[in-house]
Amino acid sequence: MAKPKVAFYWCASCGGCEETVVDLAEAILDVVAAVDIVFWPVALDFKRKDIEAMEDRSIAATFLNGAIRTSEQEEMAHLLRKKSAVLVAFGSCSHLGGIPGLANLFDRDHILKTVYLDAPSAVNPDKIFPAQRSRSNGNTLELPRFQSSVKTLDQVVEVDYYVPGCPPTPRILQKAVQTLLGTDLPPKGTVLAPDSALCEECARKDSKPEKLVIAEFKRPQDILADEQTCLLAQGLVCMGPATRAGCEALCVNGNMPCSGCCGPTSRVQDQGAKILSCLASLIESKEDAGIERAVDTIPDPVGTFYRYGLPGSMLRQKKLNGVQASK
Amino acid sequence: MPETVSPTNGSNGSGPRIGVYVCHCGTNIAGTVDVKAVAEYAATLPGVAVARDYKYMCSDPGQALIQQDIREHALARVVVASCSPLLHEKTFRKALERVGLNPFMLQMVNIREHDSWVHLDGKAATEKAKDLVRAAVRRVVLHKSLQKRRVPINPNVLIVGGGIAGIHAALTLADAGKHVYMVEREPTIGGHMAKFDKTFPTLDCAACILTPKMTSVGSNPNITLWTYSEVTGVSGYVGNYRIQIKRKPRYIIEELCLGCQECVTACVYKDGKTPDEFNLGLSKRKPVYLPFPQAVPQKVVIDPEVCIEFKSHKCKKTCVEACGDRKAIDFNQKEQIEEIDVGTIILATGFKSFDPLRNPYYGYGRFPNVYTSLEVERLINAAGPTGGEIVLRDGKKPTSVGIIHCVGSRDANTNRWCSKVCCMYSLKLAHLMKERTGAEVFNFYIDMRTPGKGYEEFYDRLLDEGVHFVRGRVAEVTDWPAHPSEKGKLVIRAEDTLAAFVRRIPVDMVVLAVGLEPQPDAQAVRRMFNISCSSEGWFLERHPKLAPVSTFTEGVYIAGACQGPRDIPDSVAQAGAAAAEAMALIDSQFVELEPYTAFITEEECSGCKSCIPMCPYQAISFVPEKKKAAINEVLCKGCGTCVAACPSSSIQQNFFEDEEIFEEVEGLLAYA
Amino acid sequence: MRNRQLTRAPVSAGTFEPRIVAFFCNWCTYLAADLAGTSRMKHAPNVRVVRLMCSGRLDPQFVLDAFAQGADGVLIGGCHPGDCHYQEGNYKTLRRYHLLKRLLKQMGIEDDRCRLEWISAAEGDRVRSTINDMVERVRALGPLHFNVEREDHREEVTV
Amino acid sequence: MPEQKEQVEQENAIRVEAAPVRRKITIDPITRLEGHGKIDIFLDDAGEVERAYLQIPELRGFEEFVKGRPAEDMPQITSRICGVCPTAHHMAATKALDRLYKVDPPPAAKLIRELVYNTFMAEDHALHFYFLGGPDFVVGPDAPTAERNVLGVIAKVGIETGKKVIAFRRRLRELMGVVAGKAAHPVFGLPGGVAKRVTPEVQKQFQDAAADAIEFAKFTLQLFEDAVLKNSDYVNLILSDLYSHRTYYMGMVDQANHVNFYDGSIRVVTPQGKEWKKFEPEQYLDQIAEHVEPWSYIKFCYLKEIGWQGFKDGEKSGIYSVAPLARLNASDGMSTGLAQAAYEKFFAALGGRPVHHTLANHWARLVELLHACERMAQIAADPQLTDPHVRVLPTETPREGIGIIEAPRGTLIHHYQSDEKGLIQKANLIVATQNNAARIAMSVDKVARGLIHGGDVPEGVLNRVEMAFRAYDPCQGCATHSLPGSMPLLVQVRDLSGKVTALIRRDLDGSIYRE
Repeated sequence: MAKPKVAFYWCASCGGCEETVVDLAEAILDVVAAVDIVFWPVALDFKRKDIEAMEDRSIAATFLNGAIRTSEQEEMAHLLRKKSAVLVAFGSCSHLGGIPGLANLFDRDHILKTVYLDAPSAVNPDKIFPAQRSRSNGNTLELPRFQSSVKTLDQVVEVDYYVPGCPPTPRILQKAVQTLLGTDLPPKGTVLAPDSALCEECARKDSKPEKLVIAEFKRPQDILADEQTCLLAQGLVCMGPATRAGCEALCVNGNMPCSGCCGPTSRVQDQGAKILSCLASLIESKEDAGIERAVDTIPDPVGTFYRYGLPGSMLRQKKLNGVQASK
Repeated sequence: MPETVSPTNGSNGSGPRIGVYVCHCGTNIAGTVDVKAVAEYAATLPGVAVARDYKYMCSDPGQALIQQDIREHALARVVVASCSPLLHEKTFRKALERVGLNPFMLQMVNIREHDSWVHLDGKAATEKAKDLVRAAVRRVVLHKSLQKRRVPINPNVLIVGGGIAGIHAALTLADAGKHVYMVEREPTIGGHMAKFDKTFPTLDCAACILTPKMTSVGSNPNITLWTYSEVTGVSGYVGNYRIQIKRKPRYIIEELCLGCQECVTACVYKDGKTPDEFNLGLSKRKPVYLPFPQAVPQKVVIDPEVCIEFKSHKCKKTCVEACGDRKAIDFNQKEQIEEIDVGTIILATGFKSFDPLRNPYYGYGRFPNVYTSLEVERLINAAGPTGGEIVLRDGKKPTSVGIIHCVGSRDANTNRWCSKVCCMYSLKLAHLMKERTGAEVFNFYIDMRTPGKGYEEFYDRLLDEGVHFVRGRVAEVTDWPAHPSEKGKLVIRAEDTLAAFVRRIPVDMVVLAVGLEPQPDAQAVRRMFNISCSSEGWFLERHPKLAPVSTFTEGVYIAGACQGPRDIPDSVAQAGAAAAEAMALIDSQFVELEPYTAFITEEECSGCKSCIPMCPYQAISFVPEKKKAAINEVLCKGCGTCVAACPSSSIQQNFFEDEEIFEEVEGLLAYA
Repeated sequence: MRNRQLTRAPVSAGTFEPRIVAFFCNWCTYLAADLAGTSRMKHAPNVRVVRLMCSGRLDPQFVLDAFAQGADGVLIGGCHPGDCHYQEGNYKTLRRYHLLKRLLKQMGIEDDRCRLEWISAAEGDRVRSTINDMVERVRALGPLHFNVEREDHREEVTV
Repeated sequence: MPEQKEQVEQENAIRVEAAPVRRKITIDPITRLEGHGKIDIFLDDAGEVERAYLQIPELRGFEEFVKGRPAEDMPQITSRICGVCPTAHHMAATKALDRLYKVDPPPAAKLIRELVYNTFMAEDHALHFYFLGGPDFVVGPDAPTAERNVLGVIAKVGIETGKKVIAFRRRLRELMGVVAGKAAHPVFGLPGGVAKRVTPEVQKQFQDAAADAIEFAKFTLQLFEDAVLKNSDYVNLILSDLYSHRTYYMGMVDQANHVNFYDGSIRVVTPQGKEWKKFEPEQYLDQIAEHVEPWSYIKFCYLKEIGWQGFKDGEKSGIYSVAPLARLNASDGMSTGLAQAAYEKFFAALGGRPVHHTLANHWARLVELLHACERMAQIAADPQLTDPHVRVLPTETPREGIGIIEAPRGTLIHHYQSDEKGLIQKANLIVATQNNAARIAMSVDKVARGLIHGGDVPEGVLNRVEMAFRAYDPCQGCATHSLPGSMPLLVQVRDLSGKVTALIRRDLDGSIYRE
């Protein structure tokens, strides 16, 4: 019997998810033994024509990492969806939009201006911008269009499973692969990681007081965080309570708060709203002024609560007057 | 015959079959909302098997209609679009229950109070109704079978306030064999009524009808009477309230005091130097005193503010001698805290009379012969400071009296409301004063308000008796004579709006018919008992017509003037009603609590403890063995604050689960 | 996590009528709205009320969902400070509201589109004035249309 | 944005003129490179290469969306520019934060940072040699494509060696994780130090690992010697003029002008190898400028004083190069013994400093691999490493900070300005591959000109062209902070109307298919 075909593909990502595959280390040899990798652009050569030539759903599973920002990426997503029996959103970017998703707070034109005109090191007297079509001594060159917002994979095509994390830890990936190679598949839409929050597996869980009250929040550089005590109890904004477990609290073990890369648990629709509700409820003051002072100590709620998930959040993107449809 | 919209996609739909019922409520809804259009629209919604509109859904035939459909169309969910759920949710839930459908498979849509009654534009109101119905249809699909929680009811009742309302309620309950705790902050019960001489319109003697009731309160084995005491804490829930009561020291051991008052006679003070509260300062009392002869309990009180022993510890303590081996006096008595469990509570905390100093132009406090109506009640009272002699402060009998109505009532500058009793008691006082002094009595009124059995007749009688009535609001009371004949008199200036000219009427005595106000501490009290107040500060009833003595807090009832200006008959009637409500609850033995409690799905809980500080009732605890949170359903009151705080949505609230609310919100906004 | 489908705003040429979702506490503001009804206090028909047992139940997700699904404004009604039927729920609401407002600001949602009011069961008139005032403010802001995706996606997503 | 408009109108204007009939070859994309690249080769009527372009077709705009974020989040946010060299971005950002908050980390903190950093350099260089660039030599430039990958390398050097390679990386990355929280996207960098101390146990683990790492590095250099230097074809290939450019070279050095990855001054040498400039990170804006071309999202760096003369090499052109070869060229040696020996052997074998042969990067990279391992050993041996005092709390108001680091792929610059609350107002990022961008573009053009004649595209040309820049180990992901993606390797020869006149396809089994 033929080995199941597996594909890895990347859209808008940093390549960190690919590193995870490499970080499977010895285990990668087992994976290679168990499956037939039909393509993997970072490490193997492949071509789109081969994929197009394949039977629909003939790829057992495609692990697609990276968010969607160009129509080219959307096309690939649709193609791979068509050819794959199972499509897995692999890593925070395809799962929730990822850190590049923070670009949804800005519009495309300002990004171009900032990069090519306002950068202090840029020398651009003629105000040249990369263009979809341009001419260079008589030759026409083309670039793909850089769309005005970042989308998650499931906002573009149907997704069967999600593997969370930025990047997913090798352990998470390995378990996910095992699950998918197994006989009884979890229900469609399942995130292949534990379905409780990070505190569940956090080594510092016991050190959190039952009745925590917060007068003001601290930023990591403001305090010398104790290496044993719950970071939230030390006033740091830790996303752990609103973030899916599975990473074994790596960041907390590094003595830094969880920043939420694994996204919310299955019952939660909007990770940011949930941690907001949880943290604000702990504020001490009952007066507007006092509450405002406490709130001031979280200077960037969106960047903090949606670090990895803005495109996948309920609001998805900032309302930009003019850019958002108003016709 | 109700119009039917033929069964629709609901039948072929896979989800539960839904019935939608749109109520006309006569013209209350149908007059503004196109109910037929709403029903027809509902019929097109996914899952809806049948949609109807009907004149009165809450009527028996209306309910029968629903029940019939449940059977015939195998409905699993019901949406009723009618009035506020607070009015008829119970009704329709029962209707479902009777045909074997779980009552919580119902969702009500408020298209009357929130729609037809508040919008003029029928089109907009109809659209709104459609949106609300759509939301309910989407929400109701997710409803789950829930069971109400039954908790036993403690049969004891707490009654706060020992005025006529409290007294009547207490006796009614006690006679029915319920145990009553009555808490009164004054040293005696009796309230305002005890200060009156006669009661309108029958003019029977207040003491004669009140005193027997007071004594039976004192003697009834089913009543624990705590005077000179205040409720300081309330916790728990309907059927199971825990109450803390502070008993102020009266420095008399109540069990030992016989009320013989020998200590009072024996007191080193030959006569009283302290203004007598019961007589509103019209007489003086000693440091040790009995508030008034018929006081219940018949126990004296020592006022530490003025008692020499407390000031200097050098008193001869003649009182102790007088008390002798009864040893009822205890200068070291301390404040005590009693804690009791009751199932129901009746608040009968009464009113405060308006302070006329707020209307300086009537001269109260400046002119000795300007009195409040209550002071006059004492002057007239045979047991009062003057033994019922109506004399001015200089001892003279008044030859002319002016009674000013609506002092602190119907007045934009003080209280807007009509105090309801002033007209009648002014007539009563006018009659009594004319009868006892033969003085000329002038009533200055805005409108005479005499609704009630025998009231208008009483007014007529006074007209015959030659009491003068001047229709007009009094501008001022002055002692500045404009004419020799006014010398040494108080001049009342008022526009006679019937004769249409300004009159100056010189009198010897001015009586201010002061209005009724909420008790100054009404806000604090209602917070303690977790009920609401109207904007004026009166305790708010659950429904002005259908539940006038109930409040929004189950098991807490209100009676008498704490709910609004009342006269004695009304207060007594209300007290009876409150007692009956309490009894109905007690005799049902169990209360059913809404099942809106929060619950944790254990395997989903990460044990982050975020929920624990959310609960004001300590219903959530952290289970160390499991390292997870747990909710005590009995303690949970179902506010849902912990649900909103749970960062992994592992806590949900029955009937208000996240998904149910999401569906409702999205249903409201889904574009038709 | 379910990927909620966005409902598309109708391309209505008509005049703009604000769509406001309200979350009212069962013990105060909801009753006040009932009282406004029984007292026939007419007000703007743009508000749709969702009943909660306590404003403390208000999960910020509900507010975001309302905006994401096309609401032009969100009104929250709770008991006056100190009057919470459940002792402290409204303080939790107040704290969440303050942080939520910061977040909404960053997401480009104008201040007037989200509002918290303390309205007791007796303040029917307050319901009327609050609703009328808010409807006018939101009307002045125009449609939010948060549920409509950015232009070029609508043009370009054709695969 | 008005500028954009002009751009479009310009295009339209140009498009109206009749385009001369030329042909165009597209290599899209270049595989085995982190990030996205695309080559367009234009042939004139005679079928000779008129001009070849390397295009970087994407952009993410980190400089924009970091605005408003708290400065302390930069090390974690900017590490997402590239998941292959996250530690480089993390560290550059962290160093910038030291300056931004005006705090000097305690000695132990500096040691911990440099220890993690060298560990990272070692594992990343190994990744490139065995997984990305190495196959060209280990397996061979003309070997079937399907074999020219990590699995091919394993096949060639034997499964045991393969496992050794994998084990080496795993061990180093796990150790990094212990100290930095995560190996992929670390979290330990904070202004004024690091988040966590190093325990004696961990120190011991590093000591052991470093010792083995040095052995592994030596083994790898040996492998290179056996597989490459002993093969005259390969040597000739390396030395061939096709893969040479005479440009300036840039790299970070310590006081002794020895290569330093973590800290030091920036040194620039002329095409003759003479020191031309030595400057401090704070002065980078006076020295480095970026040029914009409409046909690529990448910005091309050049030496500001010399200026932009187009894609030309030589002393008159401001174009310079970074990464391993450039670092060796720009330094006077290595600070560690074994690496110093390898350094000398390198230049001796290739005819002295500077070496202009692009393909020599692979060798230079291995010299650096050895150095990184030796530095690991040195630092791991330092008793101060376990001092619990690893952070100084900032007291100054944050304003502006610049952090420079030598990433595996070259000099990396992070520059931030913040408000008094420490929220980022402005960010400028100059990434390793940008410094090389111009030279890479030239390499591609040169190789294409050299290999394609008469419109004929000989077999293997594709990989040869790719090799021209794969040697730089360019991370286009970094270079445009762009969204990487990949497409099949396919050459299409078509006229400007877009009509395909010829097609060459490389199949997975390496066979070439033409139409």
